[in-house]
Amino acid sequence: MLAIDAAAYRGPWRRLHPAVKGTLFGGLLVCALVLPAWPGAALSALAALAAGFGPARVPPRAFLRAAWAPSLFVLTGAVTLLVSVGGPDGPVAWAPDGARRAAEVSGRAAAALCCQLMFAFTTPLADLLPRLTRLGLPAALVEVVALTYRMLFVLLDTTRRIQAAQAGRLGYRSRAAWIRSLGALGAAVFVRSYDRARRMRRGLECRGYDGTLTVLVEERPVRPAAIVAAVAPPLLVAVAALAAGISPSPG
Amino acid sequence: MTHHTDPAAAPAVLAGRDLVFGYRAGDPVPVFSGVTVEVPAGSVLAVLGPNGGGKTTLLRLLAGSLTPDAGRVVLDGTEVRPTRRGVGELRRRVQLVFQDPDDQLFSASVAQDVSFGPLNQGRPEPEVRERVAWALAALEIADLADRPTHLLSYGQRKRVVLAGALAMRPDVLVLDEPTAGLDPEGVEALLATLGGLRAAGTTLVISTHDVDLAHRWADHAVLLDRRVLAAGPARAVLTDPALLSAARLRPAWGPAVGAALRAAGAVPATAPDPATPGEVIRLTR
Amino acid sequence: MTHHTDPAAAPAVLAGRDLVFGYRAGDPVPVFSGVTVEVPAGSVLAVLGPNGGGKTTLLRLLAGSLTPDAGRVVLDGTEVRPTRRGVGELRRRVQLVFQDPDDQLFSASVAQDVSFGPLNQGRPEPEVRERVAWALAALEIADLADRPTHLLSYGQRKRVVLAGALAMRPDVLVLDEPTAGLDPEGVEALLATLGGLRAAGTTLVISTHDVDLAHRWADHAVLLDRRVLAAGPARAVLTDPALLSAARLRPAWGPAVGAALRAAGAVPATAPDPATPGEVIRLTR
Amino acid sequence: MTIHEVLESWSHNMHIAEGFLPPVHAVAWTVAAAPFVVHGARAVTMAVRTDPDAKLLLGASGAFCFVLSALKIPSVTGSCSHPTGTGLGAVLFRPPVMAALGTVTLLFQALLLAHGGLTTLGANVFSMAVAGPWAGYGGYRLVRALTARLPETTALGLAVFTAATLASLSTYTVTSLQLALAFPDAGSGIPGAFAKFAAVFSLTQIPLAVIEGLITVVIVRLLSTV
Repeated sequence: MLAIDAAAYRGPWRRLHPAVKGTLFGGLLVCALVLPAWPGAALSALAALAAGFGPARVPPRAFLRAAWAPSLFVLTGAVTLLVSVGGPDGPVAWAPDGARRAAEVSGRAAAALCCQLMFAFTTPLADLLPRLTRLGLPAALVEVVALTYRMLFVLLDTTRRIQAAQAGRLGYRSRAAWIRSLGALGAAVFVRSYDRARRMRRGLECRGYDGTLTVLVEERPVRPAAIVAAVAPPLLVAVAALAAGISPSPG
Repeated sequence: MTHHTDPAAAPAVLAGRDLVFGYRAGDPVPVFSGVTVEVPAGSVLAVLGPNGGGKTTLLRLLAGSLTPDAGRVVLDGTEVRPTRRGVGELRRRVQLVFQDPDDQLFSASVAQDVSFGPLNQGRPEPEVRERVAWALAALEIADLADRPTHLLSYGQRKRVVLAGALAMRPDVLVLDEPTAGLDPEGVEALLATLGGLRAAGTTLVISTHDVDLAHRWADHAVLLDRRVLAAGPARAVLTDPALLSAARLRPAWGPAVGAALRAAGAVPATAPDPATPGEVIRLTR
Repeated sequence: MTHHTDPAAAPAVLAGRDLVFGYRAGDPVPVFSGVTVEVPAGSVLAVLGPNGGGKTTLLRLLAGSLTPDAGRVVLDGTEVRPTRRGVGELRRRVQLVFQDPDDQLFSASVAQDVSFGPLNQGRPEPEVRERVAWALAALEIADLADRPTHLLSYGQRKRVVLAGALAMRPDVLVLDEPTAGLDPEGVEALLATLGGLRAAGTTLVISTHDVDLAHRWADHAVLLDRRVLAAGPARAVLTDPALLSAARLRPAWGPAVGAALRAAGAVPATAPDPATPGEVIRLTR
Repeated sequence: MTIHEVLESWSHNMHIAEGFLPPVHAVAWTVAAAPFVVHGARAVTMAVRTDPDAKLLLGASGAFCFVLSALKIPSVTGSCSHPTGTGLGAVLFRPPVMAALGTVTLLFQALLLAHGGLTTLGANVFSMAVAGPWAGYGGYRLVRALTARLPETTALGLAVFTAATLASLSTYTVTSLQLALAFPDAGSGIPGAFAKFAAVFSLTQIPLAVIEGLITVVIVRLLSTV
């Protein structure tokens, strides 16, 4: 239903412990953010893409579609860095050093985006949420988050069907109709979400619900070898980028 | 694919040709492919098949609620163009009624909900009011007009949704599992109402996995399981056990019992198939 | 009220006596009143009636999901007290499966969801793990164990909910319209699974308005339309057209066809009623 | 692609993307948002402790917030954008709870839709789950106080419209400010950069905020009749 979510469940890395994927892509993300943008960010992006499209077999088309919106944000944001306003050179002028700054910012962000997306594309939220308690979050809060995740799909389904029904009766033909339809949709989905909560309480009571939603989480041990393998790429990227920074650049 | 030719069929008011859908979300296999159906004007077409076979998808494609990945939808002989205008015209003339009435009821009161479509069509207020009254009367729920939708029974909500579609004055009414969730009395009442619409000239497309219902009620039938397994006159398509089994459906009681009773001489050789168990019981009295 | 006595019936594992419910929200008329049912141990009881007749209400009362306004629920001969403890014990031993699986699935993972019930019963972890595996195997969905709930089909979600109920090892399994929304293949697969549970000694209560299903599958039947119209052995209750018509239900094909065929001499006078149209078709070959 | 379409696409997704903020800023905004989120999380935990049913209601509310922010609203040029939903959320659930629900929504948007990032989560939470709801709620209370004599329907409509529009606008203003602080203009510093970012936003965001306000009024009207 949501492309990233569906791919995360289907991918071959589904079985890897989230900590391993977190170490790999999180490490690369940190590299992209703190190392000199060239070649640090470029190497991080390369490593993330190689891991994602290689062994993790992330579907490239879904990846591109997901990357489209944030890339536009990054590009447009970077474009504003090219110009300077209200400075000594007139109301609007090319910013000194603007091109380099824009390239650096967008390069860094693009690399970070690759790392984030590859993590999202390989790690189902259902594997991640139960582990939030490890971060010190109260169990009750984690349960609310997990319920949100489950109900989101039920509600999303309802929303799409209501919207299709409205469109069938020409509810999105004019702007006025669109606003009216969205208002009706928002209200209907709100009522439905409360109805869902009520019905779920009824359904869970029969299964012994007493206020806590305890479930048995299958603990997969983290293999030390896997962690080492996951630490290696970020380390290599860091070493390579720092070495390139120390060695005198040609020319 | 089995195609029974049907010389008596009226020209198709609506057709889907070589429809393909579902190459989405990284799925390598489409929901269905190469689906062609014709909806003869003024008749009832039943679409049958197992769950997941694509019945709802086909209905939504025909009503302009989904856009095919490939193939064409043809309305009155003219291909529907995938523009705002083309799809708008298709949606106006072909009204889809979903299985779950709650997906289509989003206004506070019954009359308000039924007026949603005509208002969006930009009809003047007196005409909208007149259409709402007419649609509520056609479904025999004029007394519910001012009721809040969430206090209605399931059967009543199904009727309100149908009235909402009817108020658009469509040429074709497409109903996804119209009898699902109704009790026998509700089914009979709905069929009586639909019979009235059919007599008034509305073309109907219904999806179902109730072969008895389709056999008793449809003129034409399509068996669908990710592709068209058979299409043609309902009587021919729905009495072929091999075809039905290929579509993972159960044969209908009516024709099976009719054949057995005729063979046993319990009824004359020209007697029609019984439509309900009641008719069989009357025989043995 | 018609009561067919049933001398062969096992003692009731669960019973509702003079149940009244629905004197709420200013409604002067209750949903139903004076309802008495007995659920014989180790058998299948079908509750039939029109929509709005109170089938779901009765099932919820029997499973401790609602508290009656008057009357008693009796478990193994002992009245269930309306205390936390009494109701808790009832809910543990009588598991209710709702019609809509989304009412009972709260976890994103199938195995985690199924583990919820046994954990609430305070079972130690190894036992919970073993029960989850057993319940998933019993419903033939072991391969779905670590699939996300939201990517399952409707039929699969129904099975997961059933597994969740089964993992609590109830004595009685109460199923609200278990076949609703399933296609013929799905219905047969579910009935095969339920047949296995029944053979293993689980008592089943199902609600339906499919008289054919109940006739073919249940040992006992209750006709309910705001009160009990009839109760007794399924074969007796469900072959009486007058009773069925009073409950606003349609007669079943099976017994009607069986009687007609026997009368016509098409089958021996001692032949059983056909359960499916397929059996009738085989006769005329 | 025309300039306008680029601006539109930008406004589709006003969440600050992963890696766009310098690490120091990302950390600073996380620290700034933290007290509000902790306060909200505590409110949620308390509600759940006193009433077990609250857990399911809050889960449903969180799902509602996510779904709401995934809707598409029409914009001026015929393309579309997403509502922030923060004004409606603030009125329905109050700002503290909205801080918690908004954080969950933003986390899910980052991981399920790639809208916004993980390191920029703090900044996005501050603009969308803290600043927006509080501004909207403040506007709502103020208009309610000022219109106490008007008929209830009118007063409620005005207050809700103000809440939704104000919440939407302030969310985007804070985002512009966050970007300006991170990327001061070479010539005119932070004010110049703010003007630059805000000008780019206000072109599309003012009409969108008004439309979100209108939709929210319809929603609340319908809800108050149920």
